[in-house]
Amino acid sequence: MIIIDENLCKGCHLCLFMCHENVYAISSEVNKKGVQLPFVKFEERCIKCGTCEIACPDQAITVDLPENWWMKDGNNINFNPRFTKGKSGC
Amino acid sequence: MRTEIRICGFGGQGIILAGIILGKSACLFDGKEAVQTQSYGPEARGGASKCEVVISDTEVDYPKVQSPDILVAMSNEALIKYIVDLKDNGTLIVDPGTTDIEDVRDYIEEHNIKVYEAPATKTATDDIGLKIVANIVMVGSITKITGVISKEAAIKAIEVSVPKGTEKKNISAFEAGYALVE
Amino acid sequence: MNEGKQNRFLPYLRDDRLPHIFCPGCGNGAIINAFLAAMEKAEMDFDNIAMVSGIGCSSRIPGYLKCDSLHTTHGRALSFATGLKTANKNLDVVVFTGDGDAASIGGNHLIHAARRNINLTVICINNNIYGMTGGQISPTSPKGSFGTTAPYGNLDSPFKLAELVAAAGATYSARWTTVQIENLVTSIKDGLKNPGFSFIEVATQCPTYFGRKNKLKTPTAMAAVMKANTVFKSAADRMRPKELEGKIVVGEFANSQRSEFTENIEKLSVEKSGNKTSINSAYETEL
Amino acid sequence: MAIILTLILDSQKEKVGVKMAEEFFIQGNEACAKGALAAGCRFFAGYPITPSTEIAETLSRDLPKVGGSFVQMEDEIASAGAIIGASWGGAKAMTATSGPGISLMQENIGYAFMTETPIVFVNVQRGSPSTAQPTMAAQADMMQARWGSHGDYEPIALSPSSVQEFFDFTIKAFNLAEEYRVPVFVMADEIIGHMREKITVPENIEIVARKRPEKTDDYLPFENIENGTTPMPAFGDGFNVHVTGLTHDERGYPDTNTPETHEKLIKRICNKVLMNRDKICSVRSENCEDADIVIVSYGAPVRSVVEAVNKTDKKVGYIKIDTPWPFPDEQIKELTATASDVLVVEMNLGQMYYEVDRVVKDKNVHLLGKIGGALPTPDEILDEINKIGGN
Repeated sequence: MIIIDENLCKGCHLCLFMCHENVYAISSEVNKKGVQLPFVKFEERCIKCGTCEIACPDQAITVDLPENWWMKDGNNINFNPRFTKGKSGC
Repeated sequence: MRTEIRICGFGGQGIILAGIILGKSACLFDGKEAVQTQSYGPEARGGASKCEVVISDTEVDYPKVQSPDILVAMSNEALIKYIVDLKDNGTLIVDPGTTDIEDVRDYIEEHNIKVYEAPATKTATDDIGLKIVANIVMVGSITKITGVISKEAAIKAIEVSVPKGTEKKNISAFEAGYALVE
Repeated sequence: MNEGKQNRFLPYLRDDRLPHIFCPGCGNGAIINAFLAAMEKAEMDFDNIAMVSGIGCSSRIPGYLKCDSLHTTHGRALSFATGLKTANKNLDVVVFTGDGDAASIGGNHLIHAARRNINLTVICINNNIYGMTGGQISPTSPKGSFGTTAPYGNLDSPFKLAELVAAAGATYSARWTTVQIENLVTSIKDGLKNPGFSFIEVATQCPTYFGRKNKLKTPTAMAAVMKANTVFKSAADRMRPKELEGKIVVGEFANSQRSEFTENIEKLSVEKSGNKTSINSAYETEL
Repeated sequence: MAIILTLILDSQKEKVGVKMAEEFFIQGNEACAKGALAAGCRFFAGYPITPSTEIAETLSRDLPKVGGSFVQMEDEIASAGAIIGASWGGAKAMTATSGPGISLMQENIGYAFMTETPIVFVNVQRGSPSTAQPTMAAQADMMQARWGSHGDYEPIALSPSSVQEFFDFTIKAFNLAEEYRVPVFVMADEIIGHMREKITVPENIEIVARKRPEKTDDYLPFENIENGTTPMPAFGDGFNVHVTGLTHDERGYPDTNTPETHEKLIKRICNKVLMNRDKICSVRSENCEDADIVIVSYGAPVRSVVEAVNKTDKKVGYIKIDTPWPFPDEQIKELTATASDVLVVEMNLGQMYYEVDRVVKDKNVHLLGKIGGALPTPDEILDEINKIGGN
């Protein structure tokens, strides 16, 4: 499942450019912020590489798939630099 | 009483250290007050060097020397330049090896200056075997001639002011300087 | 939105400040992601990160990250970082800077920090233009490119930053673009792990100013040009200067080891006082 | 104090009795460095410049002996940056320079005021403007300490008149910096910096340590406490503080377009100094009670003033300003109450003169402003007194 956060997306469409498998397309309508949002048109093409997620400048894309290329083995749930002091409340 | 001392010569003679020793002796070991100042030229070595010390029984306010009671000249250039500031009846100590007293003879007579000759450089070279301790030899002579600091204080100050391991040589330089004049 | 399926990078951002001020398609946001991904790869502790930046679009990045951050004066980030790292060498100090910030007004600090080989990780976001002040040419603007202060085309030749910093003595120096995002992540990871001065130049797009002035109005158009002009260092080494004109050479320019600045200070402290350099001593009442 | 005594002893190689160990014959700049160490300074960043260099030289030798760090930076701008960085890193930090160096540091000085960073700047003033007289004294940077950086802020500055005061005031500068979370200037001059005098190191020196904030959910690093100082965390303490020179709210987040935010912030930064004037300002005076003429001075010229006042048979008193900034308005007003004339003696063409003039509106204010590098002599001051007249 690929989620696009409408509140964060600014409509740069770099996801379309960066995706090697052409998963995304641009919607023909503009939302209330005046952004032409991208949408996932061909999710079946997705190879779970996670490039769009990391390349999205606005942290608007979440690829909810376990095996991203940059993940370590066995650490497949959450991206996680450690918070040893637990200070940040997340 | 306020005594103003000016020591001058050329850079590298240890003029500044001589002044520091005078100041240190007076205020750390003789129970007096002292301020030492110096002039800074742009050149580090070879240029004119001047060091001034004010020694007083009470607090020293104005820290600079205006007209010294005691002028110590270790170069001829400095002697000619600074003699004119010397107080009437003041004390002039020169190193005859590096100065020519005849150049300022007129001033000395006009102003009734007491002149002492302390061949510090020659004594340092011949007696101690170290030309660089000429300044300490001069401190010995100044101590003896002027009595502005005590001999004991001077020795203590030298001990703590010179590089470690050279104390002995420096003390004997001081003693040699002290013995130079009657 | 699906519950619990929040973007992976958001927990590290000050969510009360989002969305950030960067223009649509600006590379800064992607570089934040790349940095966080690199931290993951380097197995680093986010709690131990302190960020320093100067002035410019890229220098706003630390303000969006949930860590101690020092947003300083124009060009001076590296000098602040030098003080911070020296005062507490246990911190992982990361500097975000731009091309104008690092190479123009802060050029001297850049080469001297590299010379000292102080353990900082510098991520220099090079968009070839002054974005925050509205599109003036920068010391990395290509010759002939247009900016509001170069209406007839830039007359000067640009700095090659990664090469410059490598020559100044950095133990790690690399250049990537936002298009090679995987390589960028790996490179930042290597920089973070390198116990010395690490410099990662990221060529990025500024569609708003550089793009508009240079007939590349959309982020994707800029990204496409950047991708087309990228040459890997290994290939570039075999190319003639003429062929390399207008190209972006990517790869590593330095990766070696030599003694580090704060380590040397600590060594001296141990030698002279018997103790490591004191940390947080300002809070101590007894000295 | 053991550390400091050891360091001074070490540099002087003094092997004297216990009683004597508390007294030293050292240079002003050296005394400043020792004072910094005594105050808890553990980070120094600087760039060589006459006549302040001995401070850097002394600290480069002594800081490693107490676990401190000395860094010679690439320039003065970097030095100012480094000490601000070090202060946020949890160290008491300082730099020492002279006029041209302070000019370069001004932008970062403004940053330090805006971010409320406790640091100490020592300015051993020399002939100016520009390169001018590197080895001669002046007091021509007084307004630079007040208004040097852009914007509104209230600096604290201390002017020593003796080697002992250079030691004491450096300690005081660190204490004030920590107490009010502000940069503090020590405005010395070449004469005080380079002369040697006896100093006495007291057995107990009061040191103000930085207050660490408590870890609560509602901690605000730039909290709007009336006339008060918000405790300051160090980076790495886990407060995730964002420090910026932009106009910021109490959390430290930039908010550059709201007029109220800026007004509140800047007024608070100014007020924490202004509202505590009584505690910060310090003057020393003599014979002012029934004086016809009061001489106002600070720094090295005070020494000549004292001598002149002791010599004259007229009713002349003097005020020595320890803290040129914030200017001691009330004290000056009070102490000049009986006088008809006020004479300001300073080594510039009139800087603090205008401050005095502002404060004592109804009196004749005269200036003996001497430039060129030489200290005004007691005779020159006596001449001036005679010119003014009085009984």
